[in-house]
Amino acid sequence: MTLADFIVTNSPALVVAIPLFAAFTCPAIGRISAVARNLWVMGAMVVTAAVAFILAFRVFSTGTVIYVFGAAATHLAVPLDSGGIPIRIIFTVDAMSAFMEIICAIVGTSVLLYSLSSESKNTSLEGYYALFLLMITGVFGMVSTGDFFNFFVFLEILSLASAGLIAYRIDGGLAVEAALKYFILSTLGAIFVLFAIGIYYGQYDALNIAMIAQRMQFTMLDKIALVLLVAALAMKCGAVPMHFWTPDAYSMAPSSVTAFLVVASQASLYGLFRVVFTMYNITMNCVTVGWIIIILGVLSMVVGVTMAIPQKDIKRLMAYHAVSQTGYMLLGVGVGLAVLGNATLTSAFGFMAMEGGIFHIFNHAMYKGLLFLTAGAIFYRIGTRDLNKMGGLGHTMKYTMIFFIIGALAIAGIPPFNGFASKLMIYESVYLFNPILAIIAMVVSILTLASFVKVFHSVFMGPQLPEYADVKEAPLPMLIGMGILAALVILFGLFPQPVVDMLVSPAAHALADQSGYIASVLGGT
Amino acid sequence: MKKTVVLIGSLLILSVFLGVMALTFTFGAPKMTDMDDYFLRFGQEQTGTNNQCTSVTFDFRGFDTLGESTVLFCAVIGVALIFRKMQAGEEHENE
Amino acid sequence: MDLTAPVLTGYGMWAPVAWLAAFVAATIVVYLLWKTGESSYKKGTEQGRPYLSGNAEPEKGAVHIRASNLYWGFLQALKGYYDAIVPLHTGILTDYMIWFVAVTAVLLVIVGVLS
Amino acid sequence: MRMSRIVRTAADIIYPFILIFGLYIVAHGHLTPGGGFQGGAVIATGGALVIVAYSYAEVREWLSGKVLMGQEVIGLVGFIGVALLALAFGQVFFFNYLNASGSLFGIPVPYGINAGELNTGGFVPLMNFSVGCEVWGGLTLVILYMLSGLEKEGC
Amino acid sequence: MLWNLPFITVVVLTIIGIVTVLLKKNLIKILLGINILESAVNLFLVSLGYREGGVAPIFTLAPSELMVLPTPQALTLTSIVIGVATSALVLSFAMVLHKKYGTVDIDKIRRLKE
Repeated sequence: MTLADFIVTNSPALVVAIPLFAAFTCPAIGRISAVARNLWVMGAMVVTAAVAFILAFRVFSTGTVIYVFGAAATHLAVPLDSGGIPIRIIFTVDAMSAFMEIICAIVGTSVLLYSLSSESKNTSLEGYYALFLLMITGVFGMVSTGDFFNFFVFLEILSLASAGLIAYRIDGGLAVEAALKYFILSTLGAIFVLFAIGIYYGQYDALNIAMIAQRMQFTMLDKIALVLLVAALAMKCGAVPMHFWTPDAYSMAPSSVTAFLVVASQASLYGLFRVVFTMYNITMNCVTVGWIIIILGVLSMVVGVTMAIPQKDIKRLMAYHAVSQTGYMLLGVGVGLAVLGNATLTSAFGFMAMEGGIFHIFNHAMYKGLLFLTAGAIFYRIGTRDLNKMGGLGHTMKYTMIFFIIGALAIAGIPPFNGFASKLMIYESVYLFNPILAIIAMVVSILTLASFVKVFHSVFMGPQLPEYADVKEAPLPMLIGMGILAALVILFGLFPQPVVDMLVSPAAHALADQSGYIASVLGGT
Repeated sequence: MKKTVVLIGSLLILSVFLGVMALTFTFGAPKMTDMDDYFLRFGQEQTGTNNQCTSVTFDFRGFDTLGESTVLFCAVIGVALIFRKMQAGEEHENE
Repeated sequence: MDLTAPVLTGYGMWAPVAWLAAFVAATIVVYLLWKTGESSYKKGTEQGRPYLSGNAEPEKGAVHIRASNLYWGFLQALKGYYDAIVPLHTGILTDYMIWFVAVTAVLLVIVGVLS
Repeated sequence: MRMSRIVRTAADIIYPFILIFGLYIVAHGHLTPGGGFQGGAVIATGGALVIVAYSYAEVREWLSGKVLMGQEVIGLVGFIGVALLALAFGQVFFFNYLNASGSLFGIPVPYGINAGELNTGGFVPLMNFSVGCEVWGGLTLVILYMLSGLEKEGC
Repeated sequence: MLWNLPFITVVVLTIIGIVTVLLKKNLIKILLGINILESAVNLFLVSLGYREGGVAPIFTLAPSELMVLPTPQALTLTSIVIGVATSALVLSFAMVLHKKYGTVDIDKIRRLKE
């Protein structure tokens, strides 16, 4: 068996195993030298991203890929003597998972490249990189696992690694306070998730998502489990009114970590969609749950953007915008869920809404990561996050300003950047569903533009202030990390249709197609 | 005041629904046991361990155990980062 | 695969490349119109300097408008809303957890009883 | 501060037994109740006993964090390495390639109640040992780091 | 109802844990509440797997062939270790906060707000 076959066959396992192994050995490698550690971490990240792309290509070309851990063959989900039940942990990578893995690979690579120089002056960096790789592992595992308890384990890995990294700069206790709030809330959410897992296990004696979905009857216990999961995962992805940890954690974490925390919160969003779409598809009352998600999304949009406008701290402002953008995804996919039971409405605008929401996940990861990285570059150079103290940086940090303009126009939904395409899909499909929601979404987009005009003016515009006369441009690796994301923002803004055809539409169909998911694991049903 | 009302109300609702959950399950008689019967019947031959808990933990669901050790590793590294000896000026993102 | 195919949103369409071409064309037209006007601007004369009704020009740092001075009117117009929404973000962890548990309870009622 | 001579002597005497007991639990994880985590936790408890009996400063003289971190890394790398070896053998990740192979831990076990044979279990005993090593190092390391934080706090 | 006593205990423990988490102001007590919640979940999982008259699923000199379900015990093992890791991290956070802020009262740890 050649190496290529080996990698292609075992890609679902390698995409988790490589960063795990690199993270485990990182403290030992860090003893040797800093250069060896950086090369080791960066090489592991690049290899992981390559394997993830191979896996995604395989999924998008040949359909859902399953990987059974410890079985005699990788695709032997159901042992012959087991009477048609899956007994082992199964990775089920369908188009939606591959979509999320592409996001995680791109953002992880560019953010790690950025942090090579932005964190270069700190102590015990091997722990930092180990936790960073463990975050990446957690996201990969969450989006590609097909086993619910395994999902919980990766959720906990993600929570602990994120908490440790948020508290990385003690910062007089502020960072530790933010990490504490994030971590206790996510522990509470994880306990709820474990309760739901116990309920499923007690009813159906199954932990596999496909098996639970096949045996789902939507009894009272299933309703309780659904509520626990929806509340916990919506809290993890920062939906109003459970968003309070978001500004604290995003503003106090190191900027590279913050840019990846966006992807981490979207992994919980993926979990939410996976639960409502794959486990309870139309067995539940789609309209009620869809409206719950829509209301959460609208609240997130409005409260997030209105709280962002009076902020004084640049990263806190961007964190509130992250809350507001999460609302768009919840709105789009919630509309798709609310009309799931109705075939005509689904074909009329339901799929378009879902595609808009899923495409917005991709775009949001790109431009929000870019904005956080630019904020980090500014903070790295001038040492303050207070907008009132900034001004006139456009004279010295020209590339950072250009990247910031790209990100700001993209998040505000200005053509021809990628934010506009997904927001347009959301507006028009949601308008057919309920005009008021579409109008709210447009108003929120306008407020986003206003808020970023404020940031742009107060940071880059104006005369060169005397205290920042000798500020230099950000170092090259940071610029490269930002440049990758900025190039993707422009690229997906200019050519949205191929992306929608190749990535987004298969993801939406895979999400809505419950029987296909079950059949891919349990065989033809 | 408002906070206590919200608190008591939500606690009552939670206890009611959890009580429904507690009374729906019947202790000592699981509804479906096919997966665990498979473990008990074939676990010895397939993993060679008498202790079926260990066979489930390390063989059938070994990947969970790897994640669990990873969680412990995360905690250790996190504690090490918290209590590390920081050099001057490291506490801010500023160069 | 056609790279420049428009996104059909079921209601309209969005073709970024065509939009960009139109944008560039409009820019060229505007530039030509602007070129046709004759320029009466003379460098280094009084025209270059700002006229602050006879007052002396303040130095650079003073003219920069700080961030908190922006959108003052917006915040004043929505004062009631902000007075309601900002105090909710008390930095107390207990309140955050109460919000979480309360939302869970409300969703339990909505999903468990009403549907 | 260090405790009295009685406590220190008792800790010295008890620690080897705790060690042996923990190693027993780890080694028989696939036959009797217990396993890597339980045994590692037991051994870490013995370490905590020694750290409490002697003072932190005294313990840091013989025991450095590097050793324990290396121990934990060795345990984790052994765990994932045992699992990755299956890929090297052309099998699936986490495939129990040692079971019923006749080699180490390779005696096949038929279904039914038996007296228990230590040389069975495939790679499960190896994983037990590596996990025990990791938990031993990790929990002791957590205690040491917390004590170092207390030292810096000066209380 | 006596045969459902473990599940009722789970509910009681859960309510106790949530009340502890939401009403106590001391960070250490909040952590204890979270630990109570975790033990409630563990008890829930284990009691889900109990089979009437079953013995522990270990074939070494087992008294009978009727055994309880092994999976919940594996899940409980995992969640116990995760709980240990959680406690360690939160305790170290509490120590650092006590060093920096001089308090572990959750009402006073509120420098990040609005």
